Amino acid sequence: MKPTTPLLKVDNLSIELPAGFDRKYAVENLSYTLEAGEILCVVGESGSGKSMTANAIMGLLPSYLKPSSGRVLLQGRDLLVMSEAELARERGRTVSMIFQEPLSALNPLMTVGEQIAEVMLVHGEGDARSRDERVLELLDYVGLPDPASLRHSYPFRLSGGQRQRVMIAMALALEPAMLIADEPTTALDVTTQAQILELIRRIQRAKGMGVLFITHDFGVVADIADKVVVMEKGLIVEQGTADDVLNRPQHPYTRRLIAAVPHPDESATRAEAAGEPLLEVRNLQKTYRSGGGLFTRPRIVKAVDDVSFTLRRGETLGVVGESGSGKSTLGRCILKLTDVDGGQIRYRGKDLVPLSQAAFRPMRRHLQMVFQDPFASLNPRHTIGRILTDGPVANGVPMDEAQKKARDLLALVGLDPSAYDRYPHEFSGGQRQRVGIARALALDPELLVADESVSALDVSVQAQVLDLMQDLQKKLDIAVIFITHDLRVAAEVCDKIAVMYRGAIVEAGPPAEVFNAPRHAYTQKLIAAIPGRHWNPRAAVA
Amino acid sequence: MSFLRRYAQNVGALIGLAILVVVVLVALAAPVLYPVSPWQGVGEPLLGPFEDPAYPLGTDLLGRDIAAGIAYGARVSLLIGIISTAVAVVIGVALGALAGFYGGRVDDMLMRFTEFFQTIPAFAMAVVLVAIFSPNITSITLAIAVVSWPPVARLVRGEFLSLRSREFVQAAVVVGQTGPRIMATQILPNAISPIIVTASLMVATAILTESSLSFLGLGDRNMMSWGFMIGAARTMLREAWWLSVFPGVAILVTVLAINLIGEGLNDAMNPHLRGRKG
Amino acid sequence: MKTLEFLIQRLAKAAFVVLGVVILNFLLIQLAPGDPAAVLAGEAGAGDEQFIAQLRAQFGLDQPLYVQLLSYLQNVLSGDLGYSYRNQVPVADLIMERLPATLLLTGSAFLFSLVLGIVLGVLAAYKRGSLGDSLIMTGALIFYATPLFWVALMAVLIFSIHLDWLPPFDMESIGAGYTGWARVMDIAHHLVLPTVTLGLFFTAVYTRLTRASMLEVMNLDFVKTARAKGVPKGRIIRRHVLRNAILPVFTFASVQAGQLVGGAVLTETVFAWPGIGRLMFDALMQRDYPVLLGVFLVTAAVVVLVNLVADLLYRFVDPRIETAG
Amino acid sequence: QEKPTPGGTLNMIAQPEPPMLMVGLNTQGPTLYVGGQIYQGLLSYGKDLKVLPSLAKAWEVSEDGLTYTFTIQEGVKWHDGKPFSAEDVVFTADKFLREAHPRWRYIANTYIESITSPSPDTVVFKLKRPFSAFLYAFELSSFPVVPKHVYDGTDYRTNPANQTPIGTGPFKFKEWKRGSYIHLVKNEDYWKPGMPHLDELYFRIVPDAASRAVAFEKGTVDVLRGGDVEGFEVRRLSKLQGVTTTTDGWEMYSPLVFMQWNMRKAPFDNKLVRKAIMHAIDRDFIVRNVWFGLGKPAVSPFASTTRFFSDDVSTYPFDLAKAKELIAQSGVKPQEHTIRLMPIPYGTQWDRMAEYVKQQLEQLGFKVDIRAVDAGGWSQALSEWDFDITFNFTYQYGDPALGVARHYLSTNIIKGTPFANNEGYQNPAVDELFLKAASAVDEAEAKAAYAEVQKMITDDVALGWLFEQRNVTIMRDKVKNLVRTGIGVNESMDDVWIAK
Ligand SMILES: Nc1ncnc2c1ncn2[C@@H]1O[C@H](COP(=O)(O)OP(=O)(O)OP(=O)(O)O)[C@@H](O)[C@H]1O
Ligand SMILES: Nc1ncnc2c1ncn2[C@@H]1O[C@H](COP(=O)(O)OP(=O)(O)OP(=O)(O)O)[C@@H](O)[C@H]1O
Ligand SMILES: [Mg+2]
Ligand SMILES: [Mg+2]
Repeated sequence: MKPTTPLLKVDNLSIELPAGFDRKYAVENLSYTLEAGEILCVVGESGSGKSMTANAIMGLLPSYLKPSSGRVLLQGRDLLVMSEAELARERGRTVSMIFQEPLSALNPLMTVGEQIAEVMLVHGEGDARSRDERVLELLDYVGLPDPASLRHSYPFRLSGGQRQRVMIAMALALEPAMLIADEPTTALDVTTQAQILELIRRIQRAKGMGVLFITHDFGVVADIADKVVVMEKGLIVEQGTADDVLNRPQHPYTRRLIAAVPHPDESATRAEAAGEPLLEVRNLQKTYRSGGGLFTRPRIVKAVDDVSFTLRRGETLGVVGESGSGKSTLGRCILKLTDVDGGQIRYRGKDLVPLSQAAFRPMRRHLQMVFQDPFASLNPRHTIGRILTDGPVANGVPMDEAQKKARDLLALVGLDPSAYDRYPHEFSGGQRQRVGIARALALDPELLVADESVSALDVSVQAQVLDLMQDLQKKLDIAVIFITHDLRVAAEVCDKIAVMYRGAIVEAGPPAEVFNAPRHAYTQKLIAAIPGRHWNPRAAVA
Repeated sequence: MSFLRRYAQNVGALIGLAILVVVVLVALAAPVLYPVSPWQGVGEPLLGPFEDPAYPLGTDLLGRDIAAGIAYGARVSLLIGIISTAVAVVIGVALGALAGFYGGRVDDMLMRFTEFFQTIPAFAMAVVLVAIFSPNITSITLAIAVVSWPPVARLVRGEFLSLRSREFVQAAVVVGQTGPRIMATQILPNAISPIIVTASLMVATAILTESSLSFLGLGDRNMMSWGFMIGAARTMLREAWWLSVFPGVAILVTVLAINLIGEGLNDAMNPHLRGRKG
Repeated sequence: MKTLEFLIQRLAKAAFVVLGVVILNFLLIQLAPGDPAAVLAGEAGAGDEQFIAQLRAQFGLDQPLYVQLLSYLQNVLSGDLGYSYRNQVPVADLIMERLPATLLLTGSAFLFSLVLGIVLGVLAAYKRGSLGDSLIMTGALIFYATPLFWVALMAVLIFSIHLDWLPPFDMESIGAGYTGWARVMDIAHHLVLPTVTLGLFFTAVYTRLTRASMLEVMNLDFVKTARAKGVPKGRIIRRHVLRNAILPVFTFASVQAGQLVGGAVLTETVFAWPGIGRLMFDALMQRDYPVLLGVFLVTAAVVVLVNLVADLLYRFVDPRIETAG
Repeated sequence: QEKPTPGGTLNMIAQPEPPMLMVGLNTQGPTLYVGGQIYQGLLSYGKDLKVLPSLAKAWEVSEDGLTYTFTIQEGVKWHDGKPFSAEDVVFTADKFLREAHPRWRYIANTYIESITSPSPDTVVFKLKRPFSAFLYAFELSSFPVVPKHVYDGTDYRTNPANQTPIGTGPFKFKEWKRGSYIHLVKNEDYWKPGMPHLDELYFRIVPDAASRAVAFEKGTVDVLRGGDVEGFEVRRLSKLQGVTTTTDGWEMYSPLVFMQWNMRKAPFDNKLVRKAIMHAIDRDFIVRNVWFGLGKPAVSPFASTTRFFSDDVSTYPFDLAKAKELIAQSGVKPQEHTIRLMPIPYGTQWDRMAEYVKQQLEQLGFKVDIRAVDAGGWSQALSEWDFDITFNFTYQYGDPALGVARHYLSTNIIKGTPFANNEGYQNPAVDELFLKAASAVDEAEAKAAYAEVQKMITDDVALGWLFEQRNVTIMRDKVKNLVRTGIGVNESMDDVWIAK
């Protein structure tokens, strides 16, 4: 029997932004409903207002942001008119929330058990004994090992996935009717993400909860959503059942987003690059040692363990693997940003390992890098022009020549010439990443290491940047080492894929081979965990 | 510029700036306002404030004009405050930058060295330095600088440590810039705002330290300073309160103003802290 | 185990730092003009060359510098801080006689300023934007900008002379012969003014720091989590914000502990407090170098020790430390 | 005279804290103040500088002025119970002070032929030549009698007994809490019957001058010695109810303050410049405004309170015009000279005086740079003759031969001490006259020579005499009999009592 009042009804909600922001409303005229037992996914690009709605429901907006109109009805009662004390009573009891960053969302100085028990404590639920029992029960329920000892642990001892499980346990403590999850898996590895998604879905089914799930990943939507709300710049552009929105998107914005979802092109085969090897890595070793003292053994991490591969001109090698598998370290070793413990890195036959920094510096121009974070990789105090000319000038190119080159590069990466005199903060993430690429190209490199170069970007922007990179690579015949944790992306752009696991390359080969016939157990697990594998976005927008 | 606008939104910071401007003007205009040396007795000894309109803040026991002393004292306080801070900042930035950028053994060595200085109480050290090199404006300025650089070094080291692993610094390495160049052009400009904020507060502290030194009789005897005026008159607090109250207020107001400015700079330079003020 | 190892490492480091301080100071003092023997001769009311030569030989000042340094270090390592030139008593005795007074003064000023500073800072942060906040922060700003000696003078003028509530100087009523509890109360009574005077500046520092730290922590994600759990505001402040916010204040305070001794030079002068701050100043003025070096050595040792204790405490309060090392 | 009430505690201030209480090794003011209650001199001197008995009850000088015979008191015991005897005096004179006391060493080596003790209660000094001031060399600061059984054969300076002094005085050492107080208690075995009246003495250490005034005001201490508080406080405190003040008790020392300049250097090598400076300084102003009237402008190198003072000297009244004229005559271009003025680091009044002198010298056109130094720097610079101009003062010690001559004798131009002829003054006639006066057996002869000397020195302006200090002792009315002799509060306080 369907209840007459929906679990959650957001009715015409608008939240005004203070003066001086890029737009007037953070969210405008939002309306949607969530029924018990349903998962409603809110998708959209960064800044589209997804978190804002969630925070408005929980009454967690910063003090200077106030909903200017509308109602948020939870089981028929308007949350927006409740006092802080009344709201506090509802939070955790009728509606709970979990957040994106599992580390910072837990109090570092309280044990996880205490933090879970606190929910019950502040709502006057049970006595100390019963709460303890409930904590154990919850920890067990969310699939954490050894609850009896784990509850005395501090959050920093837990892995990201475990912390997120603790958050979920906390949210479930009082069996609320509704759960809000704000990008709960974005910070996690794909394999962990798959487990957490599975957990949420399981609980939701078992308890008949309503879940408001915020994500920017259509793959995740495809895996769990019953209903979907698509947001753009504070407005809802499309909503409907998951099937409708995913497979028959109507609004152009939705279509564009879906088209940009990376998806391995399983049919395409690529020509083997031939010719002289540009870079040969042989038995590379890199071990981090940290801590350790008189009585304790140091923490030893074999970040790169006996890695070998060959790269030719114009070739793209995808390096994939989960967090901590040593991908970045490999990239850093090749660029001599860190010392190497053993092995060889032969560039055009010359071993780079024994070179001193000073001896290597003149060679740096051939080996360049595109960084992950478009915000952090550009010096905020320098103009784009300065950023682009610094490299050539450091390599002895005269200033005027470097400037001319910089302007050419701006055109090459599709930026306006006026960008030359502007500062990084005046650009969007995608534009900044173009600057980053231009900087790497300014020195006419032969090898480019791209470490998670598109991970921080929204899918639509990510697609554009990937296109640009592929374009330029063909044009300039550069070899690329493309580091990513997203197999889908790697499969889309690379000629070869190397899967790293605990510092070693466990499997390598052309994308189709790796995808369709993974040999190593780890690769198999990785591929199984890709969200939305059974959904083909290409078909949806075809 | 949005920095100026942000700064201007802070009422306290504006008041501080206004006060400091007045103090600076008084310091600059001292020789015009009071052409006779502030050491020269000009009136009856020990005139109270407003007893003689020519000496609105009164005179001391040698008949010297307190108002003139305060005007000239502003020069000394500001001079010592600014120069000692500048020297301390230069030392601190140099050592902190080297330690933070190169890390490892260089860092260890420099930080140990810094620790030596931090383990000795700053004021005690300043007293010893000034006494040993006999009090004059140079030794006082240097002594204050020598005891105030360690916090700067630590701050800069921290900044450099975190900035050097930032991607834009890595990018500079990758394009082949040399270490010193990276430090100077990539990292330093990004570490400058906490340095400026700290420096502004150090000026305030330096003024206090100078006055404390003077109070202990370790001031420059040829320079009229506020601390000296208080130190010289402290035993007469009950007979001639104006001798120590006016310079005391001058120190308080100036240091307060500089602190307000420092806070204003801090808020304006670190936008992420905005919205904190009630 | 880990704590023991940490302790040993830190003690070694502490010893190294103290040794460094000793050498640094020793060399520094050599730069001073003014020969201790000449000063003593002058002080003795007269003096001729023979007298001064006698003194020089007695103090070993006729030895080359490195010999003096080595023999000083040797003595220090064997626990001997030397003889006071001026007082002709072992430096260690002089310092030990004075150290408790300074520890009492700085210790109580430290506690006073820390407790009051944290309470005020928490109040201000809790009532951010209110009149109370403004009053607290204005007060903090003013005490932050007022010279210590000036506060001392004013405090004596008001509380001792005009109101006659508190004794203006000395550590206890001399010759009163109090014992036991009466003596404790007597000392406590004498302690009030110096403590408050010395502590006010630091109170201002800690107030500001606590408030800033509280506000920073209030912006952190886990506070939002706590709110999302339905934890009431008071409890959030107490259980979540305070503990996290106070750690940096403690760290800062422990690093700053040494600065209190610097402030003690002034406070002890004004309040006739028989501590080592005063001893240091007198020793400096009289070129009584063994005493000066001894005071610095002891101060450095105390500071290093305070930092060490703070670090140890930190390890108990903050569970993250152990692995971070 | 009232009848003394026995008992009670007297609270005083020791400022600055003395390094030790052993008067034989240290003759600083506070050492004498505290140590004077423990140790005693052989003689003492009245306010009129009449010689008084102390540990010697009688003395005799031979006709030729070459033999001095002292008879010592009977029944005197050291604080450790050992009897005091003439042997102790011989040891003190011949061994201890000869080694440890520069002033006595000079006298002993210059004048004394032998010191003997023919019987247990007599000591005989035989001189090589007559020395008219000899009887004035036996006061506490010049001749504290020390126990032979404690010191003989030891290294005097490192003898542990220095920390627990043993004397013959009315009070015994009890406790010294450094930085806090020194506690002396009644000597029950004191040799004057029925004395001392007081039970206990406390000497407080209060480093801050303002606090010392408060201490007196609040009754924490009963006595302020000259110099314990600043001049203007003296004025205020002496007006309080139940407070008595006196300037007596400094006759033996009569400190005289002067500017000391380095006559080896320009412009002070020029007599006209020195005269000009003397005219440029208003000594009345200094006494009135810097020292709050606690002094008397000086006209001669001899204090007006002493026996051989003469006012028939060259005087230098305040006259800026005259001063400028003299400068013009001297041919010195003042703007070419930067004079380093080094104040003696004894407190704020000395600093104010330096500022005043600077101001006056600048009016003559000199550039003046005040070099602040601490006690160490001051005595070093002075001892090494590395100074331009500074302040200094001298104690007269009852006789010019003891207190005054040392600053002017060319034989006393010795490096290494701040209290000699550091200015570098040389005048053979002056040397001769001082010598003549010192060995004169006839007082009139001495007087004539000293009058001549004063005339010569003032005309040469060897030093810039400023004023005679008038130190004020401030005490509560209830403190009786405190200042009785010419050495004031350094005198044994055996007869001091407190009215109930
Ligand atoms: N604390 C805040 N103060 C002011 N404006 C804010 C604040 N938080 C977000 N905004 C603005 O509100 C709008 C919506 O932000 P919101 O955080 O809801 O986006 P989002 O869709 O969750 O993005 P993301 O995927 O990056 O988390 C943005 O324009 C953002 O700039
Ligand atoms: N500077 C360092 N010191 C010590 N250990 C390090 C350091 N940098 C990385 N590591 C460790 O080396 C291992 C590999 O790290 P790396 O950054 O190469 O992984 P990654 O594959 O790039 O991971 P992510 O996807 O999270 O970027 C990890 O276990 C990491 O903890
Ligand atoms: Mg969000
Ligand atoms: Mg990485």
